[in-house]
Amino acid sequence: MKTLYFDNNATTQVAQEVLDSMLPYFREFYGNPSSMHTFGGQIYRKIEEAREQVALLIGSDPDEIIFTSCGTESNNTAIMSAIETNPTKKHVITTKVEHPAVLNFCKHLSRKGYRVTYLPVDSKGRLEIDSLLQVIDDDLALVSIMHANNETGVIFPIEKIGHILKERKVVFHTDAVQIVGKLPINVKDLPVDMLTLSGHKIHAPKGIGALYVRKGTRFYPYLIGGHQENGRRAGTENVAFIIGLGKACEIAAKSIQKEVGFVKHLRDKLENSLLSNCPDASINGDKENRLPNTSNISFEFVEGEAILLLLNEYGICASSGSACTSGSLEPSHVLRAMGVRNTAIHGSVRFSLSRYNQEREVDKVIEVMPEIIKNLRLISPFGQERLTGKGYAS
Amino acid sequence: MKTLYFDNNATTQVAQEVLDSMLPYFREFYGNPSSMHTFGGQIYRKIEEAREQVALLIGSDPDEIIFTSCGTESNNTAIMSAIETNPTKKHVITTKVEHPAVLNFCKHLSRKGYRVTYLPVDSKGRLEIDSLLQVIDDDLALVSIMHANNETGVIFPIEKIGHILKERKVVFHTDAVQIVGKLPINVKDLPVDMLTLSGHKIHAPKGIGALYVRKGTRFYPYLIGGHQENGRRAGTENVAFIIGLGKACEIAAKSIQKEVGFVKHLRDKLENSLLSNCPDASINGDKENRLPNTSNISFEFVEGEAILLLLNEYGICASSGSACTSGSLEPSHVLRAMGVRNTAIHGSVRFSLSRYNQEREVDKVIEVMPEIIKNLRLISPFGQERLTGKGYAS
Amino acid sequence: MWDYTEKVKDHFLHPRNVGEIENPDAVGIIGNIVCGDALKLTFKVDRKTNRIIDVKFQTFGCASAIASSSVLTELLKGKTIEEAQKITNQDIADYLGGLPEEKMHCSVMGKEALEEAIKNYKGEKQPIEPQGRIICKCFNVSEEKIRKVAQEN
Ligand SMILES: Cc1ncc(COP(=O)(O)O)c(C=O)c1O
Ligand SMILES: Cc1ncc(COP(=O)(O)O)c(C=O)c1O
Ligand code: FES
Ligand code: FES
Repeated sequence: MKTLYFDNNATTQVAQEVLDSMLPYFREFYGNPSSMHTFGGQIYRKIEEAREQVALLIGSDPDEIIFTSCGTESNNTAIMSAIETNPTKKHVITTKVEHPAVLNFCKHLSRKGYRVTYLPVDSKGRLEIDSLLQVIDDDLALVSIMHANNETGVIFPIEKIGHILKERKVVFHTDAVQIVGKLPINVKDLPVDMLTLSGHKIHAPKGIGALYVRKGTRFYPYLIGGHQENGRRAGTENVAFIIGLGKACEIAAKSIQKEVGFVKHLRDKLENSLLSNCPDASINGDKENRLPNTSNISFEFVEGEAILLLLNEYGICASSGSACTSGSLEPSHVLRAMGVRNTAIHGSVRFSLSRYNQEREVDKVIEVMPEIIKNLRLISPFGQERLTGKGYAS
Repeated sequence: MKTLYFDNNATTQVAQEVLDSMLPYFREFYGNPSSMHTFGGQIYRKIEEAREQVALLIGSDPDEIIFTSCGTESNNTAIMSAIETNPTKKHVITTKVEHPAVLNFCKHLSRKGYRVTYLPVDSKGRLEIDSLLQVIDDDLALVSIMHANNETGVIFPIEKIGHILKERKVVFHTDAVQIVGKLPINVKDLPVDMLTLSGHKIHAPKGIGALYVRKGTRFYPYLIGGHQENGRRAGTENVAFIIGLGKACEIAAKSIQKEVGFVKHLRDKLENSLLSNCPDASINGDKENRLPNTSNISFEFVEGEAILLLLNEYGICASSGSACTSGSLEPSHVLRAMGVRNTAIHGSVRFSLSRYNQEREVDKVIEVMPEIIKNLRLISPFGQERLTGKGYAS
Repeated sequence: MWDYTEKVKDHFLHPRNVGEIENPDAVGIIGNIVCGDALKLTFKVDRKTNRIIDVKFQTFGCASAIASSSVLTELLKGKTIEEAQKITNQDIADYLGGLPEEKMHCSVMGKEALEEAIKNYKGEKQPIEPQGRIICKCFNVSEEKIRKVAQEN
């Protein structure tokens, strides 16, 4: 069965050009970039080329880029670096809707005696700048706020927040994993000190990430050992994936246009059609400020896991904020923070597209989804009540 | 020019079978193992298969294996886990000859107020168990001692040390990066609580590692975020490399025999010939307890970097403990700890072989090396004095 | 791996003027065997013209050190003592088309040996032993010297 992949916020297909760029580094040019001999040493220059490609995508200098093993490592590193370089400050501000790589790291800090403020969001997943202003204090080691949310695609006003924090000389990190490659960003205009990106969200492989650290930002490494990455990230370099990430960034810079044109067109078509053809469906998140590829829709009275499994029957891949789909049996913390009704959280489905999606794939989803929802509602007591007009509790 | 690769302790060529095993996971089976849909979910089982392959190589249970991004991360994780789970204990014991991934992490702990004891080694690089017994106390959070040294190949008596520590209920970690795949080890007989291995030393790619954590050992994750690796290592799994590491371990289990036979034969031939044909050359490290693939030879009165660059002219790759070859301009901390004379450290060259080396490659080194050393000594003032019988101070 | 220019490689692979002059007019020795590195510079001077007519070196050090020594001897040939005195380690590095930043200090040993040799020629001093704490373990460069070089560059 052909796979119809609508789960690109979870992970993406590696681009053919990316794979091609990496292949020589497994068996041909397999030397260690730290080596004295030409065979290894030449690899070092390839890594520096990749660093330039990544830098180009986000408008930074190459030496502001540190390669890491994933977005999670970049996030952990950024937060811990701010903590280590501000040893007297004990307050961290973040939001309630961050990725676990920030959220759980902050919980870890709480256990160590740090005060963490989790900023709320409104019903559309928007951050209220006021709530940030109210909690800024002199004890602040770091503010970490994501650029775009992985579940809803909602974009936070990082530029505005950055200006506020810059004025107050507070270290500011943003998790930009979901926005990089989807919308143009440029750290020249973005007053952030550190920025996280991850390869497997932009058609590079899983297991490579980068952290941008603005020149002049005090830095403390998280992985400690050898002198790799200019002493900022130890461990023998993942040469192949670094080169792949460079290539992916090069391609992304070119294909962002496609993302906001073609991909957004497909997403809108999918979304509008599902909303019109499935009753009691609604968008989660701010439609105005959203990634062009993401659509998070709640189908009331049905359960996300059930929807996903029925979609799976057609080879359609999507994801859900339903508790039943997560190992922890906790429903989406993002939708909960937005105050989405439990019945709606349960029935939430996220479609996330990429430049590799095709119109006929969208058409297929549009074709099967209304039937799936209808059938599940026939099974559901709430659906039944709804259908028979008895109403339902929330 | 053909590359004659004698730097396998630095990194290795990815095995063809390993590359083949990984390829489908970039563009075909690119799903996220955490996903609900079959497309992603099926990957999870592949990861579990790889975990079994790694476990098999070291005699552990699969669920005692955590995949990481490298040996450095495994080492950092092991040490930090012991620290986090023993919050009242402030003493760490390690050796003077560890890899920087342990050594520099211990220095980081010192800065945080921990007491670190660095055990000495003797002139042959051997650890004296007595020196360990003397410093064991009730404040001990962890002992971290490498299994085999990367520079000299010297093997430490981990089994013996483990029994001593087990009796005293001290957490024991060993960095086994250099021994895994070269000599058989089995955690059933090895009383260690945690053990580090790294992919790129055993013909898997750079950028994947594993940490063995014995069942019952209290554990605290180092990368914090999602629930991957059973909550023990966050970050989307490096699926391709995990599968590659599994394959590499499967192959290693079979080829260890070759290592102790064929590879040792080549190493011994190389070593014996160089020692006979180059005056004033000597082995660094205990010949009795040494990896079968490693030979660290000091050529007096000449400089390692110069030797490496001349070898490089023939495509021969090796490495040196000379300060001039390291970014930090510090000579090898391992050879220094052994009390090797400075002139000998300067002229140290490490040859490290693998199952892919061939007899005629060894013959080539044997052919060119005496001439290289002779020519460099002609340039060297000390060499001159030596040659002209004027003698030299030491 | 160091990024060496073709010039460095050339002078490393084919060092000029290797050896030791018999009955030299000047000897400059820098470094000692305990710390590891050394350069011995010997030259002959035409007493009438005050020009260096023959010069040889022996170096125990890295490729940069060997190439720097080789270039130094080339630069010295035919120069008067006064001209020779003006040669800096930057001149040596420039002649080589540059050295990696971390390797700049390797050209210092040449300059130091030259200074020692000139002092020796003038009868001011028997060479050997730089003063100050040795901070570069691979290389017998004194702290004082490094500061001086850092200012010059
Ligand atoms: C003994 C030892 N430990 C740890 C490491 C670090 O492994 P990695 O480069 O995968 O971080 C190495 C090699 O680099 C090593 O030789
Ligand atoms: C917003 C966000 N941050 C961080 C991450 C973590 O990245 P990685 O899986 O590369 O660790 C992800 C995705 O998993 C993400 O969506
Ligand atoms: S109903 Fe079974 S996990 Fe939610
Ligand atoms: S002699 Fe140049 S770095 Fe040692």
